[in-house]
Amino acid sequence: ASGCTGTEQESGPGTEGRIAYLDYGDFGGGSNPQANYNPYLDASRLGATEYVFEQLITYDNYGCQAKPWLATEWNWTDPRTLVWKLRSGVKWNDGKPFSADDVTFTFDMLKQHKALDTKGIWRYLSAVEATDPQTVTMRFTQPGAAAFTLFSEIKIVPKHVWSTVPDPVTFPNAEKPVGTGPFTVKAFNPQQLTLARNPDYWQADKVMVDELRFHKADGGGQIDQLKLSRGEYDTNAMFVPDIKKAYVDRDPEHNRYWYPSGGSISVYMNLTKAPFNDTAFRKALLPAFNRQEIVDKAQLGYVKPASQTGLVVPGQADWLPKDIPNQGVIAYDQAKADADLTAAGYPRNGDGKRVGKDGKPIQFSFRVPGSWTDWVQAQRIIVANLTALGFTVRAETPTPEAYENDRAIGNYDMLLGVHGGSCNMFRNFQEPLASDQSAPIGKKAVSNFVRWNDPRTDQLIDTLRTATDEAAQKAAVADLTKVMMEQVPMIPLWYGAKWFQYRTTKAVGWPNEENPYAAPSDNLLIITNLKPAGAGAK
Amino acid sequence: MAYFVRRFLFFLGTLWAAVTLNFLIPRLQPGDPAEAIVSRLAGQSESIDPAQVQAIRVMLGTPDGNLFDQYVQYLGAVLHGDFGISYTYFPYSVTHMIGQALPWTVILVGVTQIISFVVGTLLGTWAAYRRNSRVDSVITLGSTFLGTLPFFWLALLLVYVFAITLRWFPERGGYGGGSSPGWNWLFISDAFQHSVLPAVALLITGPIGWIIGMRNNMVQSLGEDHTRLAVARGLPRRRVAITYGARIAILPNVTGFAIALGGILGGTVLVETVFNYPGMGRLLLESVSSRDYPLMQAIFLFTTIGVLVANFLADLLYGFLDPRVRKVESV
Amino acid sequence: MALLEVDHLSVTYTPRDQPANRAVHDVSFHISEGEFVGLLGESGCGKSTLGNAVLRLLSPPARITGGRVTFDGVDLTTADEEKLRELRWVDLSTVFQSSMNSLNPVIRVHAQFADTFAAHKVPGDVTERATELLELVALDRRVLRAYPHELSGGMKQRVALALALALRPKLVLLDEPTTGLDVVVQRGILTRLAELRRELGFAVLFISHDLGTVLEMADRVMVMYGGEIVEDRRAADMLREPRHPYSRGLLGSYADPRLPDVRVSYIPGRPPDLSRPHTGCLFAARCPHVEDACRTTHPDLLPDRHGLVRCLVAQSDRLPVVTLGSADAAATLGSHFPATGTLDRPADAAEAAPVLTVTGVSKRYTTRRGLRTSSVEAVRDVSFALRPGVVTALVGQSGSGKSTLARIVTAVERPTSGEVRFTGDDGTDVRVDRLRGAALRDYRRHVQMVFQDPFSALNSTRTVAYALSRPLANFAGLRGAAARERAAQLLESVGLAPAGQFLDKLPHQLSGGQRQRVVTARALAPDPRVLIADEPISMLDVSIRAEILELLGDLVRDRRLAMLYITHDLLSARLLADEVLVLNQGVLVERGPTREVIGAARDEYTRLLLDSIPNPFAKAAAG
Amino acid sequence: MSTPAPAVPAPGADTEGVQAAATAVARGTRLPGWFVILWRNRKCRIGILMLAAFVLVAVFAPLIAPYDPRDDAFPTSLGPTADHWLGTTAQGEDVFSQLVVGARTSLVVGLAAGVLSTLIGLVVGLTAGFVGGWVDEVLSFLINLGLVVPALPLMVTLAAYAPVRGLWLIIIVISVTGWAYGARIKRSQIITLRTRDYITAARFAGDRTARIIAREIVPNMTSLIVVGFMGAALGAIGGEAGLAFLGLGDPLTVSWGTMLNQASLGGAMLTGQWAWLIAPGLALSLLITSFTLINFGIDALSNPHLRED
Ligand SMILES: Nc1ncnc2c1ncn2[C@@H]1O[C@H](COP(=O)(O)OP(=O)(O)OP(=O)(O)O)[C@@H](O)[C@H]1O
Ligand SMILES: Nc1ncnc2c1ncn2[C@@H]1O[C@H](COP(=O)(O)OP(=O)(O)OP(=O)(O)O)[C@@H](O)[C@H]1O
Ligand SMILES: [Mg+2]
Ligand SMILES: [Mg+2]
Repeated sequence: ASGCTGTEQESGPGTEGRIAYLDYGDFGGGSNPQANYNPYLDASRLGATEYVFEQLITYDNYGCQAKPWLATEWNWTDPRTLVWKLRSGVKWNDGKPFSADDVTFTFDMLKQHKALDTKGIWRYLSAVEATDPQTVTMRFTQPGAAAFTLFSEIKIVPKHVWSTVPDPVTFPNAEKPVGTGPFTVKAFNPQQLTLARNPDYWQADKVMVDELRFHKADGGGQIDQLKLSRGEYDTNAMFVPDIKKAYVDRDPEHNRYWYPSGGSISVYMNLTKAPFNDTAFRKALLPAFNRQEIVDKAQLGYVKPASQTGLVVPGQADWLPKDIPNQGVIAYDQAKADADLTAAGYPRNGDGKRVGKDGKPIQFSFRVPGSWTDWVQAQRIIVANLTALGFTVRAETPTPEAYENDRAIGNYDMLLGVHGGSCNMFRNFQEPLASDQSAPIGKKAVSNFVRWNDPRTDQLIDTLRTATDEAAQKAAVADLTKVMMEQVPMIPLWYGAKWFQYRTTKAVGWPNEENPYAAPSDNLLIITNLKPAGAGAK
Repeated sequence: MAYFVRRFLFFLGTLWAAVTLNFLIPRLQPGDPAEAIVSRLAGQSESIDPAQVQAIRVMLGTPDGNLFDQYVQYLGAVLHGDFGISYTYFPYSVTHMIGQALPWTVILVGVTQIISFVVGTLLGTWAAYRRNSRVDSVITLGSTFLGTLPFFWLALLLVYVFAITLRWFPERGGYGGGSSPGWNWLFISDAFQHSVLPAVALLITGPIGWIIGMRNNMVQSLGEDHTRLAVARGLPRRRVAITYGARIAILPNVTGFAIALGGILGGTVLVETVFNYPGMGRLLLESVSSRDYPLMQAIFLFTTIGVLVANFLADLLYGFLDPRVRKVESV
Repeated sequence: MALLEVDHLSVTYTPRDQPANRAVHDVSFHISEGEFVGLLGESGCGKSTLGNAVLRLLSPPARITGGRVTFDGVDLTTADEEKLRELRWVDLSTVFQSSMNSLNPVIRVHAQFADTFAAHKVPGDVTERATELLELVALDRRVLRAYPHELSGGMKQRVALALALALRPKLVLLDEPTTGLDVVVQRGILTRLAELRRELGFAVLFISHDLGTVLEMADRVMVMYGGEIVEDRRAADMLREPRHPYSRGLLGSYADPRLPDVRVSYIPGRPPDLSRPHTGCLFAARCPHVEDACRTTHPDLLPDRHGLVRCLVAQSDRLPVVTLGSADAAATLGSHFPATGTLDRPADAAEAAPVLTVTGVSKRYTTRRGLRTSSVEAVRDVSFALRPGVVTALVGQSGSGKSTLARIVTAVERPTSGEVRFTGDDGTDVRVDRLRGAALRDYRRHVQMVFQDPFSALNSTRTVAYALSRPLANFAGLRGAAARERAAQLLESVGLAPAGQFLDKLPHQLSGGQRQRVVTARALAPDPRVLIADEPISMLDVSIRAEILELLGDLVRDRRLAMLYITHDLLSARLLADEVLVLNQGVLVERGPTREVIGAARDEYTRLLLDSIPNPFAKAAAG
Repeated sequence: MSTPAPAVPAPGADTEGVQAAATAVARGTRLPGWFVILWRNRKCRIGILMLAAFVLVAVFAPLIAPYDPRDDAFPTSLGPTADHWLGTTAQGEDVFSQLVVGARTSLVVGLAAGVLSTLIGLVVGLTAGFVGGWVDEVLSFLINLGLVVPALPLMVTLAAYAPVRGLWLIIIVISVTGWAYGARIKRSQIITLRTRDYITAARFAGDRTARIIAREIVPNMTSLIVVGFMGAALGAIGGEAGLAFLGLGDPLTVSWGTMLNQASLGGAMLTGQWAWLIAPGLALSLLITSFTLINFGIDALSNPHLRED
């Protein structure tokens, strides 16, 4: 299962003033990737699917703006009905026209094969119909606003190819995958994946790159870092220690990076255990953590301290109630934490140990996966912060698997968890806080690992799920941020970073802090925004 | 006859136990493959999408029945050589994945093992032949130092010096992005270039065991009476060293070598990891870390059978090479 | 000119951690063409070292520190490797002491012949020549295709001999070529060797500590002591009248068991430590004829009555005259004791009730070799009884089942059929072959074993006191100081006095004879009623043998032990035992009072055993 | 005719000779005999000196290390300077202090895992070899299984079970996966030992099996046990580093393996921090070399041919 030999092209201007090729980083598929362009096999598909297949809309995942893509318009005719107007003139890269049949076929296929419905869209949908060749009507089982962002992630596949496939679940789509996207697969071997520009692409004029070359990486190890620093990648997305020295300084004019914030990384406390079940206790802990030190030391300053609201600031600042000071980012104040704890009924004893309501010193464990070194680093700071307050904390470092398992079944005292950060506000709050995502201790919770169980929160989340208008959504989010601030189901510390490095020697127009038109992972948006470097480049 | 039947039954028994362990070990590990896959995709700083986990769970299918039923099924499948579909490389079959990785490992590790053995044996022979001379000291001390270098570290340095700084060799992978696997010259020379550094790392650390073993055995056999008698018989020195020293000294090493060859099926995890070499070791590490049960089981099974068969053959081989044990029951 | 001339040769071992050891000191002798010279001496006196020096086969830390070896006009001490290589085997070949191990184990016999021929560019068909050579030593040509391990010890020895003669050398150096071999087999090889020498006419330097053999075979005998040659004399003269007290001592420990009156003697004491400087005669400390001058003046090897001797007393003719081989010979030499057979047996011994009765015992071993299983009937329907105060000797050639019987009697192994009964003091009767667990331990309180090999019977990591304390603790309940005191008594009872000196020693700090005594003392510790001694002296030097035998004899009589004495050495059986059982291939072929069996054997096999004993005296008497 | 113990030139074959020689050697000195033999061997002497140096460093680590190895108050990713001889890590920890303290970890792991796996191997090997019969069959079966079951997944599994990935876990994991080889060798050794006369003699003296094993047999296997221990310790030290390098170690302990892992993750190559990358590897290699050199001497203990005169 391999493509034909890719010819090595000399760098230099491509045809018609386009960039001949760009070197990209990893293309997924594990350490020994196999040709697999089935866009629904998340575990094993190759990165090429991002460029070969397209979806109805794309999202600017930074600014959380939906952009028309294969659909030019959409309309909620009622909270349970969504009507899509499809773009005309779009062709599959085998020359066949794209139509509403393809869309209904795709969604029906996902309905039939639960294994392919990786976004869980059929949790919401009840039917998808092609009203005419350019119109698709979708019906939802309940108000469907919360599902909208998911459409930006569901790739549309051609009916004329996939309807002949006996089992789309085991279909690797290895030979000449047919899609509507800007690129086609040119060559593949497990070391390199080469994509060629699709000249018949519906917005071909915007694609200024003739070829994308993806290179098998060693998972962000030293070699890749070195190659990056030597300018062998035009863009990559990996962790680089000391990026300024190691990358930017090597070619300050061209080497850039931008690390927008992702989800919040928070202290999860087991809310079924004392003293974590005491709101006053949790609230008193808010200023206990030195978020800035974690950011600087453990995260090398690449990220920002997280807001207690659960939102990602400043990206999602619009959603914040105005009365929250400092956007909800809580400053480190050990003295205040000390005083608050004492006030909450957790004084220090004669040895300086903090005691619980039962008068015994408070002891608990704090875990992070041992192989995640930056978290281990953060763990040291967190444990030091807590120890300074008189707690006896055992630092534990299990394997990631054991960690995740224990977290899911609630077998822990305190550990770290990730939540939020997406453009789907419903998911951002529902996953960590909704009681239906929880489970009794000993059973696996879906995502509410702290086991937050609060009717009001559930109600707010429900509002968020059903509200199609923005005002109502904002009101619900504002109330949810209050829950976060007042009741402290968890304590966000810092934002995970979305790694993104790029070079402007060949191409310009990458998203960055000044021009954050897309998140680094919004491949289609970026590729249609790149321009050859230098105005005069032929 | 009874003896051989018993040895063979013993062999089968070990095989069965190993196969069973291979079934149990992955299942004793905590964690669910679907979650493992999703969290690997998501990375450590992103939240996990429960829907995705659910879908993947459906894709992988829930195993039928209880552990015992699964076990019976597993045994049946193993007997048919059907190892199922890999989780990480879905929908590719385990057999396909192993088929891809095996040649790399077998060639890289096999060739370096053979070279290590040959070089080690020759150097060991030379050292024993020139015992207590400068040659001896250089060989034993030098190989001791080189042989004890942690080879993942050595590999890193090699990469840094010869691939990154000097750019003499590619820094990783089994072959370049420009060639495609096949029996063509371009690919073979490309693959060869890629194999140089890992091979060097293995070759620097490989021969020490053979050198020391050979030297010590040979010093011993050179001190035996039959060697002294050979000298008394006026045989040329070289002939004495070879037929009376090396010929006997090599015997214990041959068994060790056979077993080492059996072990190559498992690849070398560390070297393959450092060099991103597409062999069995990396496949194993990946399957373990992503809870790819079918793949893991199959790789365990391969390595286990490799070692077992090599052990068995080594016994037979030893009996063949060393006339002394042909009649004697092995321990 | 003599074929081999050794001139003031000295060899020193200089190990890095030990003091230098002058193993061979100022040795001179010569061997003429066709001459058969024997080299005699106790273990460790430097015989092999001398042999290796002659062959230039010494390996570090040994070094020739003086003198010269000239062979056929060539100075071997200075010859270069290539010259030596040409000479070796063509003119000068050897059979090693450990000839059991001197064949390359991984190549066939044929290849070892081929090797030899190739090394010296001998043309012709290897197989043919090798077959001829094997025929010389009475081996079948099939042996050529065998690997060494497929041959028996005797066959290997004969192959080594054939190999040594392959290039028709002028001198063959034989270093104890028959040690470890069965008496009967040994006899065969030596007879063949004598014939070959007559046919081929090569000279032989024959090294051995078995003086019966040496004296019987050699034209001339040299006796070594402490790295020096102390006497050099024609064999016949040596037999008639050895002139060095040491030679006399050696010969005194030897006698023909068939004679009606057998007496032996032994030389007390141990050989000198060659790493220390000595003034005077090295033998002075052990010599019964020592004079003051001996302690200060080192004697030279001087001509004396058609030979050479290194003894001041002999040189000044003050040595008493004796004739060996007669009963009174031993009288003048050190300690001595007569054979039991010559003593009056305690009247009641024969009638005393047996303590141990063996009835119709058989033992079958099943062995597996590759695919085949074969079974050996090691012991067949053997019956006998042991009585208090009586020594019963069990003799037979190697593999005849002696040790198997010992193991059955001591309940280490169970017989396939038959029974072993033990009668306790109180008259209780035990079926030994059914014992296990505590009962077995209890049985061993009464039946103990003296092991054949004193080197392996003592744990080298444990002191003498520990070894002795175990049976005391287990059987007598003695611990601590009490056990130590009893251990000391035991040591003294076996003649290791003062005991304090030995208690805290490790086995390697003891001589073979001392170890054997410790082993004996341990066997005596539980105060057993039956003692099984499995070849307790076969590993020892002649002079110590006699000492141990005397000790065992005394014990039996003093403690009224019942003893089974296992041996293939008829002389010792003759000395120690009251009655003899002869075992041939597991079957008892003859039994009776010692003197009757040995003096007038009825069974053919017993006679074969007797004939295998070298008998220099017969030769001396004849010519 | 010796039965083959594959790949291993029957260490400890001539134990009795050794003891004799050893004591003979030591006569006149107050040092134990085995030590004198070891010391006499030049390679071994170098090894002993090197190991002693490491031990000293490990013992006095807190005094030698200029800083707390986890103190990250320094500038990050420094090259060697006067204050930080080997520079600082990407987190701003002093590399030299980590190197010094890491010696401790490696030695502790080596010692503990060496002792543990030697013990397991000894107990299993001794029991199998001495008791024989079906016990032997069962234990041999276990030993064979231990030899063929892939160690890495077993390690991962074991590591996955424990909530804390402490040093002890690593030690136990390494021991549990590494005992089989030693057990096998000890078993064949004991099979040759158990038929010695002095064992039978001990039975005649009324001793019980356990005592015979402990008092008569084990002392005769010392050199084999020591060789086995050295081998196991050596494997454990390398194993810990390898595990740590793969990210399977205990991230909270400072060891050379975790240092290498962190140097690798922390971009030591990228920032050109040679010292950070080379020092732990070299230290590891020197420590292992010292063990290997000492092993030469131990081989000589059990094999007189290897004693260099
Ligand atoms: N390798 C050695 N290192 C030190 N001393 C040795 C060595 N080999 C032999 N010796 C010593 O040299 C002396 C002579 O030994 P040699 O082997 O020649 O005796 P031997 O007369 O042949 O004895 P045996 O009858 O037991 O064979 C002995 O005292 C012995 O301890
Ligand atoms: N454990 C055993 N298994 C198989 N055969 C054995 C065993 N022990 C002894 N035999 C065989 O039984 C026969 C008698 O052996 P045994 O050891 O009793 O002879 P021996 O008279 O003591 O000989 P030696 O004088 O050589 O000590 C021999 O053929 C021997 O090969
Ligand atoms: Mg000798
Ligand atoms: Mg016997």
